[in-house]
Amino acid sequence: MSDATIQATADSRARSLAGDAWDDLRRNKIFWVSSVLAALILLMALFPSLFTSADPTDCALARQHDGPSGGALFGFDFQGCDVFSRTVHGAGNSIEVGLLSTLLAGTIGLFFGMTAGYFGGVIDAILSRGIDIVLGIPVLLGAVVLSARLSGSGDDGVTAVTLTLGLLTWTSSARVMRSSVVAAKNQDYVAAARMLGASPARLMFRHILPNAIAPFIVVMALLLGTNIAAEATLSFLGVGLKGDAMSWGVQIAEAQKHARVAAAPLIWPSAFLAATVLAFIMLGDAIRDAFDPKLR
Amino acid sequence: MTDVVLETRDLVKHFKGEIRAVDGVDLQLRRGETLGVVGESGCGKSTLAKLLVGLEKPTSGAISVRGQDMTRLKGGELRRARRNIQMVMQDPYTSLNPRMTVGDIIGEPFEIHSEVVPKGKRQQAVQDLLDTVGLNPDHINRYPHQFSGGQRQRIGIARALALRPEIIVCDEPVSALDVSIQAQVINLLERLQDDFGLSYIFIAHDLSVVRHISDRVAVMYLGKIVEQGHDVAIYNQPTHPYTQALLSAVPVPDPRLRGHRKQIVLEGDVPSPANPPSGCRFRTRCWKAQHVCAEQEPLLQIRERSPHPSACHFAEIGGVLRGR
Amino acid sequence: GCGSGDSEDPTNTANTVVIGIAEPAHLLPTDATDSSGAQVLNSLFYPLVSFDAEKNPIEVAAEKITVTKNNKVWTIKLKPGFTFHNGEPVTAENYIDAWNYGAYKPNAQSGGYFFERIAGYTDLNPLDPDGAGPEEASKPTTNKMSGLKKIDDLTFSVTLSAPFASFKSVIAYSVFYPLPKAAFSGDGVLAKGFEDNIIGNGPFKMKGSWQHDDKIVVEKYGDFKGVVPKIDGVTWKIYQDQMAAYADLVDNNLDVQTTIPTDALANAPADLGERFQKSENSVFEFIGFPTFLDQYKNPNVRKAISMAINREEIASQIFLGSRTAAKSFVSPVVSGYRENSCGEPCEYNPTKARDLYQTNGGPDEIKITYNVDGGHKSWVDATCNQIRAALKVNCVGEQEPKFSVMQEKLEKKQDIGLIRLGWVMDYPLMENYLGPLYGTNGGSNYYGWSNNAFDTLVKQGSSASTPEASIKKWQAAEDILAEEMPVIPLRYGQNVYGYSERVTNVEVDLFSKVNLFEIETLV
Amino acid sequence: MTDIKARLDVLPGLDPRAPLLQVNDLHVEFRTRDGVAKAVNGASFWLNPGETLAILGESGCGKSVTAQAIMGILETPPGHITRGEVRYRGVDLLKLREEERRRVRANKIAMIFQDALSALNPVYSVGFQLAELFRAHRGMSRGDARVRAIELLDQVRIPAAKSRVNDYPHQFSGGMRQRVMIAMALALDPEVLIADEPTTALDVTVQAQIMNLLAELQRQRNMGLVLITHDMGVVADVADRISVMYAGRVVEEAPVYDIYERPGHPYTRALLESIPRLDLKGQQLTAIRGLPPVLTDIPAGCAFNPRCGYAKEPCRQDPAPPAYAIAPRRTARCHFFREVLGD
Amino acid sequence: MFRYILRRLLQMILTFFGATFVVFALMFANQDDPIQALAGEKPVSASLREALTQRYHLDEGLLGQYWYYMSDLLTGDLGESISGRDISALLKDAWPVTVQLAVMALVIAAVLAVAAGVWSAIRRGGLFDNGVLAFTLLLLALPIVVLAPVAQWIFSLELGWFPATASRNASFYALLLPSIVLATTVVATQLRVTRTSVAENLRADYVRTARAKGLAPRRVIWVHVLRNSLIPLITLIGVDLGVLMSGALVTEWVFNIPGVGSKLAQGIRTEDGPMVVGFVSVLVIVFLVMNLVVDLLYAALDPRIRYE
Ligand SMILES: Nc1ncnc2c1ncn2[C@@H]1O[C@H](COP(=O)(O)OP(=O)(O)OP(=O)(O)O)[C@@H](O)[C@H]1O
Ligand SMILES: Nc1ncnc2c1ncn2[C@@H]1O[C@H](COP(=O)(O)OP(=O)(O)OP(=O)(O)O)[C@@H](O)[C@H]1O
Ligand SMILES: [Mg+2]
Ligand SMILES: [Mg+2]
Repeated sequence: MSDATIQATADSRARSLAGDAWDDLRRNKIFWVSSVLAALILLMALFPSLFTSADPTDCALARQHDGPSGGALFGFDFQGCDVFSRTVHGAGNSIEVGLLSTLLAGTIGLFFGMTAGYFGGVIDAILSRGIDIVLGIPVLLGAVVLSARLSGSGDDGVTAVTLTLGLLTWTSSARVMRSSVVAAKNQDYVAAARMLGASPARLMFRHILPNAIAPFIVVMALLLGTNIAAEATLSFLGVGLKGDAMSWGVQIAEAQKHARVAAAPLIWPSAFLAATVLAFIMLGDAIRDAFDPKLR
Repeated sequence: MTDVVLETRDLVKHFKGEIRAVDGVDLQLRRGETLGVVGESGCGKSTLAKLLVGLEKPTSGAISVRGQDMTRLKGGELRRARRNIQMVMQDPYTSLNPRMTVGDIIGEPFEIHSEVVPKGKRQQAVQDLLDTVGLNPDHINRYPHQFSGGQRQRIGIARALALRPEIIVCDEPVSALDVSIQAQVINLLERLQDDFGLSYIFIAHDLSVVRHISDRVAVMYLGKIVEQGHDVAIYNQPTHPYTQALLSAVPVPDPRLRGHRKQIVLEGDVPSPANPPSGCRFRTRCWKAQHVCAEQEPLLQIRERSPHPSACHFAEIGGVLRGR
Repeated sequence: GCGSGDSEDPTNTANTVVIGIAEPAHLLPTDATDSSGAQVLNSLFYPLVSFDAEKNPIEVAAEKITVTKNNKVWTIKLKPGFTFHNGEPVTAENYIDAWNYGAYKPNAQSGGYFFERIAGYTDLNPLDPDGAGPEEASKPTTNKMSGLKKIDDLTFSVTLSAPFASFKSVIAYSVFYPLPKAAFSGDGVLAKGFEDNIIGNGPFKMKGSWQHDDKIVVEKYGDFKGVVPKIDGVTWKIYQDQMAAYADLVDNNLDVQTTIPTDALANAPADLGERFQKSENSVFEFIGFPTFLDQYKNPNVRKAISMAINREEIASQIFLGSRTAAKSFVSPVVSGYRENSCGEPCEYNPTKARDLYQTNGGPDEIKITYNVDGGHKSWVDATCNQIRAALKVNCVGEQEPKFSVMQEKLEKKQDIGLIRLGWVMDYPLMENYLGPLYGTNGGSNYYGWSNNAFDTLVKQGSSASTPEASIKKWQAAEDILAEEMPVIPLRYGQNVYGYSERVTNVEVDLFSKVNLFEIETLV
Repeated sequence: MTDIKARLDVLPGLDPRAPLLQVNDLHVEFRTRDGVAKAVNGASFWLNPGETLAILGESGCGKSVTAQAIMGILETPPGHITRGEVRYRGVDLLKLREEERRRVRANKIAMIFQDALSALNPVYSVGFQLAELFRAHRGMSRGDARVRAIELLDQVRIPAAKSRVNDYPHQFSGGMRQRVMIAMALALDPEVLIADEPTTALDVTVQAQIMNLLAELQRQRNMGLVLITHDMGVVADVADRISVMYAGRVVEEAPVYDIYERPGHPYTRALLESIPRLDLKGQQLTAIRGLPPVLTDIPAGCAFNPRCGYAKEPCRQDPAPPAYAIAPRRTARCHFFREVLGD
Repeated sequence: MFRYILRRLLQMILTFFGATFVVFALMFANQDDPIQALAGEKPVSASLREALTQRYHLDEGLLGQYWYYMSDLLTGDLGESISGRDISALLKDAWPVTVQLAVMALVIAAVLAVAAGVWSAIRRGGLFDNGVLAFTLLLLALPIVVLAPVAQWIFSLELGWFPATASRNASFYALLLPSIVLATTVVATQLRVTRTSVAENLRADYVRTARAKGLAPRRVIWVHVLRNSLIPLITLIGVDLGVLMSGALVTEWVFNIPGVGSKLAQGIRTEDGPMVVGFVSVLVIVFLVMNLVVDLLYAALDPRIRYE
């Protein structure tokens, strides 16, 4: 069989937007760079011992703020713990908090934004005012309540922080989503699909959503970063992770106190955080572009 | 009459309570027939089309498709009924989802009405449709922006055809196309009509195209039909002043006639549909207007000097100069 | 903004100083139990007694304080000629009214418990018989304590419900300040707005009202008859957070910060140089054992854990020398303190600790619970790291959001682990470090330790005829603690304070208060 | 008038005797991820003052792109002008600095866009968008510019212009929006007006008004008009000469009478045959068979050869047919123009 | 339009009650022992505990407490915080400085977001764009707990450009550094949203028209593109203002600003239901008004949007 026929058969098989997007992504360098970065970070979150053999809990005040030595690439922190090892072991909780809370916030924001934008009228009014109510709840209050309620059930703070951020930070994404859905739903192609007898779910998910989601993706990628960092602020306020749970946020909140004496323990977890956010922002941009056939 | 597939009675659509986009339209469409609709831009043609296919809810009046009152149907019944009446939208580009491949766009009707074509045969069906409308079946994986205007228009037609409806409402399907593609599309529509016994409502600005394709023509002005009749009657013996003005303005593709045509130039602006003139709506721009026109609304009916229905108190066959 | 406070930049006004505090919870003396409130009151009021260098009470506003043989009836004679800032003369009634107001239950004064030694206190504070149960507490029958009697305009007597030899030290505390007649709008009813415009009998008077969350400005009271301070006024500048105060101190916007936060200590010597100082205070920090739990019932386990902790290392590395290692159960600031009364169990000895721990079967995991809002994480983590290294068992710092949650868990005798605790004395007596903390009914005995012999000794000490005799008994009680180790003494606090280039002669006393009579400006 | 206008007249190399507008061998390509789309492949035409040149051609053959290239508003990237020149009175605009180029726009050469709905900024009143021109190019005051804007709206027959000048585009009907666009293009008295399908989507009465208006203004100002359109009727009505484009090339150029009489290129001929005619009612229209070329892969030789009835071997080979002068002022790019003319 | 505003105002009342109830319920859920919380680590005598419990109805259930609160509120009395201060006085003290701080921060963030967002949208993928991205990442990676003290240290103490702290009556200048710090919490998102939206609008047809009109590139961007791109930014700003008011906690601490954030935190810490609800009530009103303003701004920016 010649190349040409293979080409022809391959070409005539129906492809979908997702498939095309994937084809496109596969050829996108930025996509690969960012996903390799993201994969590394995920791997680090799941299997920290692949990256370091040093015990993050092996700390001695005698080594306080010592410089890099041996296995301790980034030196030691205030407690005399290995900064590198703690950064690697902290990835798990940070990524968990960041990803899950963003996922939760994204889901809620998507649902509220889409429903409010699509149905409009009374439903829109109710949901929009609901957003206002949620906006009125101070994040600290949510964190305090959840961390107190959940600490009974043996939570080391990860669930509480995740839930707090997930439940309280979706409002801007909901509003952004709502306005782009409103814009998309008045398009002719939506009317065309309705004319064919498409169900509301179909209109929403096949037609409106793909065309309205781009700004939402931008907001989400940033929310991931903001939420990972927010964990640091919550830890600083004492409603973050508990006990000896490790995370970049805890590290940053601790290290900032001694920043003027030793900057390395602050810089490294921050750098990892920045790399994570960068990976997801680039990933978000690449995916968004891939799903825009006009850019192809 | 059994062969009437579509009928409206006193169809009215008001936007926001005041804009009278469609204001009392009665029309009938028979099986295998093409009804051309012409009129000034903004007179309510697209709104009428949307009402017919159920994209807008009428403020009042009835639409029946094969005796079934569309305005009363709900949910699943309505969706099934909709299969029978489809539309080709005015703007081919905006009516195609930019994030779907052409295959998905044309295949969507099959997915919605999954009983029409079994799953395994859908791709074939889509390719057949592409072939029918004269597009390369290999192009199913392309996106709308990769096609030319005429091709996009044909994608819209293929989608409308997918469910084998009896009626297709075409809202200016050829206005953005060059003449040769326009010719292709019209040929296609006519062939499909012959093959499948389709009925068309054909909305267009280009009167020569309307004349070519239509069996009957309705002329709209400001939400109302002002004149209706067979194509020959309308084109050769228009009795409503607006129709006469409209026809006089048609450019003729023959440079030799330049400057030899008598054009009726309509003075004044189109009145706002939010605040239409009393009585006859055309009277503000009509050279024949009299007192009675402001007081009494002329009905669309056969008149003394008009062998076909015309909504003018002074309807008469005028000597409009026609080319060729 | 408007008003006088706005136009005037306190730092530029000659001969006044700016001292940083937190927002006081209250300024009414009987309600002001926090250190910020006490600081401000210290400038507005003149106490009956204060302490000399040996921590012995000496009369100040009082001319003479005498007591009956049985240590029960105390007679207080005031110095004549003193007036409140509104001109009212200070009389015995001003004390009686103020104290009665403070003790009366419906007034809900947080310092009310200080009066509980005075006869008649219980009449003003009938207790709900069934606690949280459905029965309502009976209403107080009177709002006057029977133990307070006016003798003449400048003399009154205080009858205690039980003998107490050191009562004179107690009344140095700020809840025992007098209030002028103007404070009350009726019998026992506080005048509206008085708290924001306190009228005292001290060297300074309020200038304008209390500007909540912002500042309290006081200026010299011209008619003051006591020792006259060298400065003309104080601006008590209120900070939400002590790090902000520190920044202002470095920036010379603040003249005195009495407690430099730990996070700034590393830089303070460099930032402030000579103006960074230390002095002793009464803070005592320790870890309590939940003695109701089986695994901590054995005193040897408790000693083993104590020996695993290197107090000096933490004091120098974590607290950067702002604390000192504690090896006794009372603070060095009280008389009767003995160095290292704890003995070997308070010496760092990891090998011995491990042996002792293993032979006595200590638990596999040690938790140290602390309230997260108090900035304890660093030292708890360090302590745990030491314990982990020494005992080879896991040790984690367990956070609770608030102190009250820890309390609640202790009350319910839940598995809470070791708890971090601290103590600041109310008056400079050894007893203040013993009774409340380890007495069977001690107000701060959260860990349920109880020892009859100890209780008796403390009580005997309190009712002994002379302070020396008291101390003997109390030291005996302390020895029992060393034997039993219900808590692990960790550290004594120090005032680590700093001041600006504008001031000199800055002293900070045992109670972390700036000595306003000594401080001077350089302008 | 003002110094800006004055400065324009001293453009280096300005030659009052040269043709008003001359496009020579223009090439434009779009560099996309799918390859290079050659939208314009050597288009050439010229325009004299007071003349109307109609550009005809299949949709997608590069008419709008050519217009944009002349205006210098091609989106770069992806669009690139790779070769050719655009001379305004002898001055090659492509070689001017952007600053000078900008002053030519609207002042000398103005354009009416294909889609008036999206070509007007939805968030500014039409008055603002008109007045902006006078304020930016003539340095007029706000009030003066507004007065001029109202005059212009009057001129393009917007009724009650004074009261509508503050309305927003969406408050105008399609025809009115199109007229606003025209007003905008005419505002600074340009010497060349490029009208890209100015009347598509308008009904014939409005179309007639607009075409009359344009003709009148053209007469008054001796303005050159490039009219891009699909409507053969309109072309027959107003054009002096016609350029027919196919796949980015001008395949035939001739005075209007000649073309309608005797087309010289098979494509032109096919176009004319596609027009619906009364006598053909009930019959199929003659459409051109086959598909327009894919721009990333234009056939070798004459781009029209796969769809052409006359095509023979030479048509399928490069180079493409040259512009044969088939009559005075008339060219066609077809090797077999004689046969075509003769038929 | 008028009826629309009226309707929104009516919705506001309901929302107000909803929000106060939700927050009240949360505070109630958070309530362990407000009396102890107030006293810190000091022991609370039984007598004091009883007296305070009665005074603040702490022994009532959620609905009971809410009822007391609301019935006071409806008579115009915001009540007393558990620490004994008049809540209306607390609000009066804390709000002005917070509003000033938040508005300044918002203006700074928006100006920066627009300037940098527009510029990097024009030069997509260029040096400036990547620089802005790096800057964004830096802001994201340095949470406010790091940024605020570091900024204070560098700009106030080391360089001496700004006063180290502000206060309730701080001048515009003294609030400048705190508001810049606060602005960093929202600027990253605003910036990237602006960038996306501008990049999209740059491709619009009317931009081509504007260029064809011979307008200067600057005018094309700032007049024609920007206004069309502002809607998503405005959406965010509506949300952000509130976030800046209630979330300024760390900034307020570091710069010693006795504003809403620190008061809220204090109320939450001390389980002071009435005080927190008092602050949140005002906050919710601010939100509601702000979102109404945002919706009206939509209409002002885009004449196609009409409310009826
Ligand atoms: N959703 C709507 N809301 C308000 N008014 C509307 C709406 N849709 C259409 N209109 C108005 O109704 C009238 C008829 O519009 P319609 O689109 O039906 O005209 P048309 O005849 O199709 O015009 P054209 O030839 O320009 O397409 C117009 O005045 C229009 O402004
Ligand atoms: N931004 C772009 N990117 C890629 N290709 C483009 C772009 N703009 C235009 N093209 C291609 O250039 C070719 C010429 O487009 P142009 O708009 O000039 O056609 P036209 O002759 O004006 O057609 P119509 O009559 O439909 O308006 C088209 O095939 C189009 O696909
Ligand atoms: Mg229409
Ligand atoms: Mg075009």
